[in-house]
Amino acid sequence: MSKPLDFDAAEQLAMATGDVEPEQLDHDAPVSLPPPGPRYEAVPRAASPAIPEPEGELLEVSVGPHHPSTHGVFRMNVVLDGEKIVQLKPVFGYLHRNHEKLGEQTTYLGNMPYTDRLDYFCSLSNNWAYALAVEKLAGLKVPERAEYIRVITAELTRLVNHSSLVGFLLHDMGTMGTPLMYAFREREKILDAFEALTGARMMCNYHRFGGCRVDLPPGWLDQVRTIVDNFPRFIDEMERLLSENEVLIARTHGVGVLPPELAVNAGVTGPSLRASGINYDLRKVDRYGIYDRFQFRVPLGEKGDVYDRYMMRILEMRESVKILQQALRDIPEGPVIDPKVRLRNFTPPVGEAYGRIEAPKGELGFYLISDGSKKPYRYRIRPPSFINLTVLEDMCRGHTLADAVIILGAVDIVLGEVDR
Amino acid sequence: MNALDQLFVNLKQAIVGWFPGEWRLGVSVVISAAAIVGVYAGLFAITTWIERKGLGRIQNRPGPNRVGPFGLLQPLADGLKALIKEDIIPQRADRLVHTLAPILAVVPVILALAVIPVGRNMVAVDLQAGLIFFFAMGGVKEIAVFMAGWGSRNAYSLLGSMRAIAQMISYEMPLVLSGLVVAMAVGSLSLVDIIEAQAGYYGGVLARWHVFTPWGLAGFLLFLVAATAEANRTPFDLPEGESEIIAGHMLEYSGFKYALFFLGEYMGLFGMSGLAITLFLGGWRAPFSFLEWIPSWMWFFGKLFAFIAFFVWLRGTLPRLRADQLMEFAWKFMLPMVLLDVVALALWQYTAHWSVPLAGLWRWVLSGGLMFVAYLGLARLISPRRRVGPRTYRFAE
Amino acid sequence: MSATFAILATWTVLAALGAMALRKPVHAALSLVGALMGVAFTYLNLGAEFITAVQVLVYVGAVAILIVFVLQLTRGEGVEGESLAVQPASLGLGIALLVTGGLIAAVVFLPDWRAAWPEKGDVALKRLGEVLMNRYVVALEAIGLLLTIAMIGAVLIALKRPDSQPPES
Amino acid sequence: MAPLHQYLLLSLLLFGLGLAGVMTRRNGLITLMGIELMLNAANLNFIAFWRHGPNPDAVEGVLLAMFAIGVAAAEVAVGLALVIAIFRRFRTVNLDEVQELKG
Repeated sequence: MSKPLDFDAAEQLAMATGDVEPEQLDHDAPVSLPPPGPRYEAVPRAASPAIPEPEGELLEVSVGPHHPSTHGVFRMNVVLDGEKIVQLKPVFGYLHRNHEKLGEQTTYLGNMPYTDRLDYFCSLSNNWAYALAVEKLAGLKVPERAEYIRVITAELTRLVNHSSLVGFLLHDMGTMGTPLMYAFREREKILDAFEALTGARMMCNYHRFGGCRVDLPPGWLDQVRTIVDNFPRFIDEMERLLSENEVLIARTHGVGVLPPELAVNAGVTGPSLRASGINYDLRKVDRYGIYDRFQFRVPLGEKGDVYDRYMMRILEMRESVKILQQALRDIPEGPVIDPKVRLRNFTPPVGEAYGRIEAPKGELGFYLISDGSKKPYRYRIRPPSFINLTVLEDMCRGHTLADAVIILGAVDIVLGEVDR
Repeated sequence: MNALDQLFVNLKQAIVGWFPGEWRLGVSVVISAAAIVGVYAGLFAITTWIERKGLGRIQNRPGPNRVGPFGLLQPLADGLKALIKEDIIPQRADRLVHTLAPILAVVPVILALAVIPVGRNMVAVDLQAGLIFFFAMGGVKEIAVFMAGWGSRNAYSLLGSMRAIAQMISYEMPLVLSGLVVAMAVGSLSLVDIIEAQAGYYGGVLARWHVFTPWGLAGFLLFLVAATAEANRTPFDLPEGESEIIAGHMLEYSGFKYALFFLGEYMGLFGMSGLAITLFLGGWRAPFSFLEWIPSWMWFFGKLFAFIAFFVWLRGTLPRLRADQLMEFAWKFMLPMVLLDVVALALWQYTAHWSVPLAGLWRWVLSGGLMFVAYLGLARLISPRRRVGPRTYRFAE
Repeated sequence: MSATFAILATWTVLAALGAMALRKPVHAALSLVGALMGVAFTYLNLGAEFITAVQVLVYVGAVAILIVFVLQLTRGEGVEGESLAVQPASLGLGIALLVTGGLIAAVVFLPDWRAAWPEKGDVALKRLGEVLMNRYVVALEAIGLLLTIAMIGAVLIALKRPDSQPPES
Repeated sequence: MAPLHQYLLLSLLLFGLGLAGVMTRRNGLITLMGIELMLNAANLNFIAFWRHGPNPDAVEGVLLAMFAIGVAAAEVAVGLALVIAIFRRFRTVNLDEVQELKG
């Protein structure tokens, strides 16, 4: 620890500089509760069952770190009895970049580009979650137009993520990349829009505390409208190709079932949780941003297997298109950033804040403690990929190695976020 | 026309004729062997290009387009790369077994290709038991796969080779049996005789291929599925399932040895396609009587390219099955279907001399109906949908 | 002695020697494959191409594969120790040598084996089939039955029983 | 084609090697392989006698070889199943160590 935490001193300092008013420290504000539903009691995680007497000898295989289907440098130490998995131990950290410590060494603004690199498929969602945390910390208000832009970019990101995920999942099943290439064709169009807006295709670095960096370029909304209007056609195409495919059904039905109790207890979020039938979507729960203005539904699975997780992605893409159409219709004119925010010398008041959004992979949260200086005192991320990965062994045990690959594929991880 | 048809036969005879009497047999053998190796190796090069281009078209991308016009010289570049790449033998590998495996993967396949007639009078070896010989050589390939997997001393390799062998053994049964159905119908195991039996035309137009009979159609489809599995093509490409066991038994190979495995794989594919053509699609015969002017070898290779295109299409479209589903499919669907196909053939032959009105139609109904009903029943039995049923999704507002 | 036969015989005997003498069971099994292939090509040399194909199909394609599969299943990789089935080793070898020597002597010293019978053409497969389906149909069916029984028996023997526990020692 | 007695000698050598293997090796699998070699030697005899026999129409040699191959296949299946069962029970395939007769 570099220096002792002295809230009082820091708070006084912040108030003396006149940056914020004290009542904006709203970290004690009530958070909305999860919707009513079955109450899930915390049960201790079952100990790994004893390995049964094997047919032959147990075979220990190290899947990764340079295995083609671990989605990056990730390793699974798998113990196989024949082809059946009796034990699976995920090993990660190959891509560890000291992200959280880096965040504590840079200014609040300087940390924004780093968040792009977390889940590099969804940089705009990361930006938003971080901006939300800082805004909560400093009590900033976001202009209306900026909120709309945020929703549009975040939902476009969701489209990018989900369509690519379906492609990758099918690639793991051995389709030689055909669905992946179809997904990438759509992704390219969206990335073109991102490039027009932010100047970068993947590392967008666009959202700011109190709004967005720049206003939309002329014609951008029309460009996005075209993409969004054509997107359902792509989803239909994908579904015609895949959803009824005998082989896909055979491979995914009943594979990697995640029971709802386990999902809740392990803190799984996002499509994986909803595939297990639990109605928990932060867009509905927190209603952060302006999500309460849009009409959309949250799809829920019934079995919690890989097929449900696949279908969640497809159905969520359809809902995202609905949100996008509404947002594109309603977006007002106006400023895109609160002119009072001093981004360069940004100094939030002493306090702590946790900002979370429904990222495409699940609940992405940023937790910040400010000691009133220009750098966060503590900077912590709740990465959805990492936490969703913790149930990997429970889902894989008893299945074959080939199933483990698609179960991992359906969890949807990006190693940049898992290892940080 | 006839000169073009017999061009290669006459050419070979002319060359053989230059040599003194006692040399002629040897020269003839050498020419045939060189022709088989050369033609099929050339076909291998073209096929890799077709495959990559075709997959590219299916996936909205251009495919190879840098080396030569339309990327046509890509196989050459690939071959050169394979030749000059370092040949790595893992330290703990069994050197002899590891080195012999790729050779053994290619040799039996070439031997098997020798019995397939590629045109009128164009067959390297006309064995009496050509069909059985072909299947026997397919069996030798399994040893090569085992040697590659075991000799590399790698868990993935071993796993992959065991998978591959289990798959090949399981699908050998329906493959051999569906081939033997044709042998039963023809009454000969010689591939030349089998093509001979498909001479003539229905109504003077449509060729009398076996595929145009109910048992032949069923046999052809079953053979095609089994051949896909035997040649390790999608959706049965588990032995080299890239996303699961990387390259299976070929994992520890590099450079030219790896290329040899691929040569073996593709030649196996040509062999399987060639056999399917010979057994069910009339070999080198034209489909319609008015197309007879096209040389016979062109017909054979035309059909072969059609098969290659079909396999490329499959590869670009279908996901891969899982090992246990693959086995289930082989034993619960393929095997009973093939056995029933024997019955269908018996019905067809038994009713050959019926003298009831509409006898032809009745034969079709009997023989084809049997296969169709069996298909419906068995397909329902193994369909994954029977087990899971349709899914409905709830939506929370 | 023709050159072809000399090569084939040397190959077959060396491979068979390897199959019996190599220490690692997998090497022995692969060597056995070589010996079986050698025998198959000897059949071809004798003009029995159908039997050649059947030999390769059954022995190389099925029997050898089955053996290597069981080798993998039982992990029979260990190098053998000194203990032998017949003690001492020389006794077993002696018996084998005695039997082989006696038979070789019989072949060499009985002149009948060298009688020059007329050459003949290959057997027609059709005729083989006819004989098989007429005169020897009972034997054929018996073989089929035997194979079925053997298959069912093998599955039953190899089936894992839940109560089978290794004995306490 | 070589004279008959050369084939017989080759077959005898194979038989002797198989016998020696069965006698001296203690690995159950190698014993099975020795038996296979002996069966092959017998088959070689059948074919050699058929080829060199006086009756040009006889096919019995080939038939006998076929039947022998069929029987050998059955024998291998059962033998290997036994090896697996023995391995399950005793965790070894060495015939020496399998000396219990009870259960």
